[in-house]
Amino acid sequence: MSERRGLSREQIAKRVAAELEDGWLVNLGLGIPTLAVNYIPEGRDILFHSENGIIGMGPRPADEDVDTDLMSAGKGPITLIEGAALVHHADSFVVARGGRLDAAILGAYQVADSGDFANWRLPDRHVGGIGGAMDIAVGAQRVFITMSQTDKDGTPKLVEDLTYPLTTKACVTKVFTEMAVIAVTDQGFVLEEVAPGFTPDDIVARTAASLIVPDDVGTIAA
Amino acid sequence: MSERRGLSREQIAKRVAAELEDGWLVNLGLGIPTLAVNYIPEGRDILFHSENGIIGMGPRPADEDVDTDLMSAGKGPITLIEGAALVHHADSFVVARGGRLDAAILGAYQVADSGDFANWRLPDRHVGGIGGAMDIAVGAQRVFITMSQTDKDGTPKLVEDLTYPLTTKACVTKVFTEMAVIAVTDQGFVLEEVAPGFTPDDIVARTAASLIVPDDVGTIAA
Amino acid sequence: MRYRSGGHRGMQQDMKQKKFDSIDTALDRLKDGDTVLVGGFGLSGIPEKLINGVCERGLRDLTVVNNSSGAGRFGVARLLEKGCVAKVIVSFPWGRESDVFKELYKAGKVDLEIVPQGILAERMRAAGAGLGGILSPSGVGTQIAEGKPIHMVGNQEYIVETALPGDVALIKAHKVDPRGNLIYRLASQNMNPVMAMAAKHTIVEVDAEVALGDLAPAEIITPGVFVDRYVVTGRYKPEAWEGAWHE
Amino acid sequence: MRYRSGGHRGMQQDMKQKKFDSIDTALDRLKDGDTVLVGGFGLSGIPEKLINGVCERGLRDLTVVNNSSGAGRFGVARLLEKGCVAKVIVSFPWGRESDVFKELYKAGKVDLEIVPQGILAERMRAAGAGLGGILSPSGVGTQIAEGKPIHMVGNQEYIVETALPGDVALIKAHKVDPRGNLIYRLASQNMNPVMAMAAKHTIVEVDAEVALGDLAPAEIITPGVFVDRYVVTGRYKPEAWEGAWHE
Repeated sequence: MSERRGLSREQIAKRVAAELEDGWLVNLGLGIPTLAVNYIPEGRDILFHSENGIIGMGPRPADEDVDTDLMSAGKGPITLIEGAALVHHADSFVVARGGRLDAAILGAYQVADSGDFANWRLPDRHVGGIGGAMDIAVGAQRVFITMSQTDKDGTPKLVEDLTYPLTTKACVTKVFTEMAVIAVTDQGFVLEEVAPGFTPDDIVARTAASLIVPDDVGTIAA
Repeated sequence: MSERRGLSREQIAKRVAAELEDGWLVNLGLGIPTLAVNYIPEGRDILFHSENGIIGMGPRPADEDVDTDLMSAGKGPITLIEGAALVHHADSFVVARGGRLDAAILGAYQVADSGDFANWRLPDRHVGGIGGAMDIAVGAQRVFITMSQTDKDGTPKLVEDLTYPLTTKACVTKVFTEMAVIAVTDQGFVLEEVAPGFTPDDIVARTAASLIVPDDVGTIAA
Repeated sequence: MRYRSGGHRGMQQDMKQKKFDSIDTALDRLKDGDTVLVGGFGLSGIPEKLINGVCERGLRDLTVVNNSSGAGRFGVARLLEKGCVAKVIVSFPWGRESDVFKELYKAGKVDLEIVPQGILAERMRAAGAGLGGILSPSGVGTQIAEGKPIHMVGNQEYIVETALPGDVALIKAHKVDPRGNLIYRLASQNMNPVMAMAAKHTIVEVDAEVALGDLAPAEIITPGVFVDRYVVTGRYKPEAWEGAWHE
Repeated sequence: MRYRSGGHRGMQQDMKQKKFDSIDTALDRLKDGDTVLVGGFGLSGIPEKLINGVCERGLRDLTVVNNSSGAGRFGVARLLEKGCVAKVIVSFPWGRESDVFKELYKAGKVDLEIVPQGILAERMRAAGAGLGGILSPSGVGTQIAEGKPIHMVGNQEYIVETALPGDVALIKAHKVDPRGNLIYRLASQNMNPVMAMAAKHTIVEVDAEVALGDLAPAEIITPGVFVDRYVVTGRYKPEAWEGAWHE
C-alpha cells in the first residue's frame, strides 16, 4: 500500500480546478492551490482574486515582461486580464470577507469533520503566519483544501478534533488529497472519489474520523 | 436696545470666515456657514469639503455651467478647484469623522457652556434631520457655530443645559452671533468680541449661562 | 487605452451575462419585503429609471435605505407615494420638500430609522466587508444611541452600530464594461459604491457601456464583482431638475 | 487632462508646502517610541528610501505595522536589524526569509502582535475613519481572539477589534500633485492608502510629481488631505529584486 504514490501535486491541482464553475471569483493560496490556475477546464471564465488588491489576475508573464508592481499575494509575477480592477488592501478584503469569493483554495495542516481547519501555526512553534487565510476562509462561499492525506509519519490529517491551532471554524467544503476527494457535510466526512489504485478502505484507514463511504464512490480522473 | 439690529447674515459670515487659517480644510453647513465662502481673507488657501464626497469645492459656476453632478451637500451648484479629489460617501466621512477637518461651521438651535450643541431636531417635532452634522461635529478639530443670540421671542440660545435634543457633546469652539463672538472654554463661555453698538452687558443679559467677560473684549470688525 | 490581456482562457466567450435590455426584467429578483439600498444624493446619482421600474412592478413593504426620504414626487418620494415602502432608513427624513414622507409618517403608514449620514455609509460598508458592525462616536449621548449597546475603548464611549446589508441595491453609474466594472460621473458617486458592496444583489443603471479593457484597472471605482446586472439607459436630465441641461 | 479652476482665491500662491527635498528632513517629526505604519507588500509599494532614512536617523523603540516582518535584509527587516523596532504588528511574521525577525524574536528583543491581514487593513481604516473599532468575524474561536472582547450580533459571534492608528505613516506612491493627491502604480497600492488615512502624520515617497490639475479628481486614490509631506525619489528598482528591471 505504501508503494502507491497517489496523485502528483499537479494532478491534485487539476482535480480541484475541475470544481471551479463558470463565472466564479476564486482566491488561491500558496503551493498546490496556485498550480490550479493552469488547469481551468476549457470554456470556463474564472476570475482570480489576490488579496493585495487584484481582481482579475492573469497568468505569469514572459520573464522579460515581469513587473515588480504586478505580483500575486504569493509574490509570483502575474498579469492582469482585460477588465481587471485594482483596489487597496481594505477593499480587497471587502471582496474576500464580504462573501464575494465563490471559492477559496487553501492548504492545511488538518481538517476536522466539523469543517474546522488549521493552516497557520504549528503547535510546537512560537509563532505562525496568518496572512489572509482567516478573512478568506470566513468569507468565501466554498473553501477547498488541498493537502496530503497524512503527515510524513503517516498520521492522518483528517481528524475529529484539531490538535493544531484553529484557522477558521466550520468552513471547509471539500478536501483534495493525493488519494481522495472528501466532502465535509452536516454528517461529517463523505468520501466522493478515490485516486486510481486506491480503495475506499485505504482512505478509511488514513482518516482519523468517521468517513461515510457511499456506494457510488468515483475514481479521480487523473 | 431692541432697536439695534446687530450684524447682518453676511457680516456674521464674514466674521467667522476671518477665523479660517491658511491651509485649512473646512466643511460648511447650510445657511450662514455657506455664505462664509464669499469672505475668505485674501491670500489664505482654504480647501472646502462637502460630505457628498468632494474635497476641493469651488464657488458657484455661471448659470450656463451648472452641472447636476456637481452640487454641494446643500444641493447648490459648485465647481471643483484644481487639485480637487472625489470620493464616495464612506470615504468622505473618513475625512470628516477621522479628524481631517480643521474646522466645521454649523448652525445651531442651542449651545451649552460645556460645548454641547443642538441643531437637528426641535423638541416639539416628531423627527428631525441629522444629515452629516453628528459625524462632522464629532470629528472636526474646531466647531464654529453661527446662530442668533436669542430665539425670536428673546430666549437666549447660549445655555447651561440644552433643552433641545443633543447633536454632539463638548465640541463647540466658538459661537458667532449678530451681537458677539463667544468662545467655549474649560471655564465656560468667554466673551471675545461684541458687535458695534453693543456692550458686554448686552450679551450677558442675553446669555442664559455664566459668561466670563475679560477686560479686553474687542469689537467685531464689521 | 486598452490593457494587455493575460490570455486568460475563455473569458470573452463565457463571461457571466450581466447586461439586461429591460429595466423590468432586470428588477425581477426584487421581492415584497426586501431591504433596498437606493443610491443618490440631491439630484445626483439617483437611479430614476430603476426606481420607476420598482413602482411599476408594484412592490410592497420595502425597507428603503437612502440619504433622505425624497423630495417632491421624485426618487424615494415616488416609491413612498406609490405605496411600495414600509420603512425608510435615512439621515435626513425631514427636508423642506419631503411632503410625501411627512404625510405618510404622520398617518403612521411608514416607519422611520434615522442614522447619521456618515454612519449610514459606514454601516453599509461594514455589511459589504463581512463585519458585524462598527464602534461609532457619532451620536454618543444623543437620541440616536437609545436602545443601542455602548462599548468603551479606553475612556472613550462608542455606540455599537450593526452592519446594514441590503437584499438589493439600485444604483447609478456613468460607465460600465461587460464585467460590470463601474466608474461614476463627477461627484455622483455618493452612496452608490458603498451600496454596491453592501447588497446581495446589485442592479445598476448606467449612462454608457464601454468595451472590456477600456477602463483602466486603477480608475475603476466599483469592481464588477459587486455588480450583478446592469441596464444602459443613456444619460438623461434628472426629473426634478428645472435648470438648463447640457449633454 | 486639466480641470477648470473655480478661481478659488490664493490657492496657488499659498498652498501648504508639502514637498520636501531631503528624506532626512521629511522624517524629522518621527520620535523614538512612535507607532509607524509602513506600506508595501512583497516587493511592491515599499517606501525603501524612507525606511533607510529612519535607519540612518537611528530611531528606537518603534512599533512597526506592516503586512510582514520583512524578508532578507530589506524593508522592515532592515529596521529590525538596525535596532529601531520594539514591536511589530503584522499578519505574516514567519516568512521563509524573515531571519532577522526570527532571531530577534527568539532572543526576546522584539514583541509581536499577529492580526489577520484583512483585519489589519480594516483596523487602520477604522482609525482613519474615527471609529473605535470593528466587529470582526475573522479569527473567532482562535488564538487571535484571546483576551479580546466578544460581541454578539444576533447569533453571530464577533471579535471587537480596536482601531489601529499610527503616529506616522511611511508610504510609497507613483504620482503626486502639489496638494499631495496620490495615485499608485499597477498593484502597488496594497496597504498604502489605508495607512495614509490612519496616521496623524503621513510621509510619502513618490516616483514623480505632476502639476496641479493633472490628476483627474475621480482617479485620485489618496486625497491630499491625508498627506503631510512628500519626497520625489524617482522610480527605482526594489533593492531585493534580482530579476530584470525596466523603467
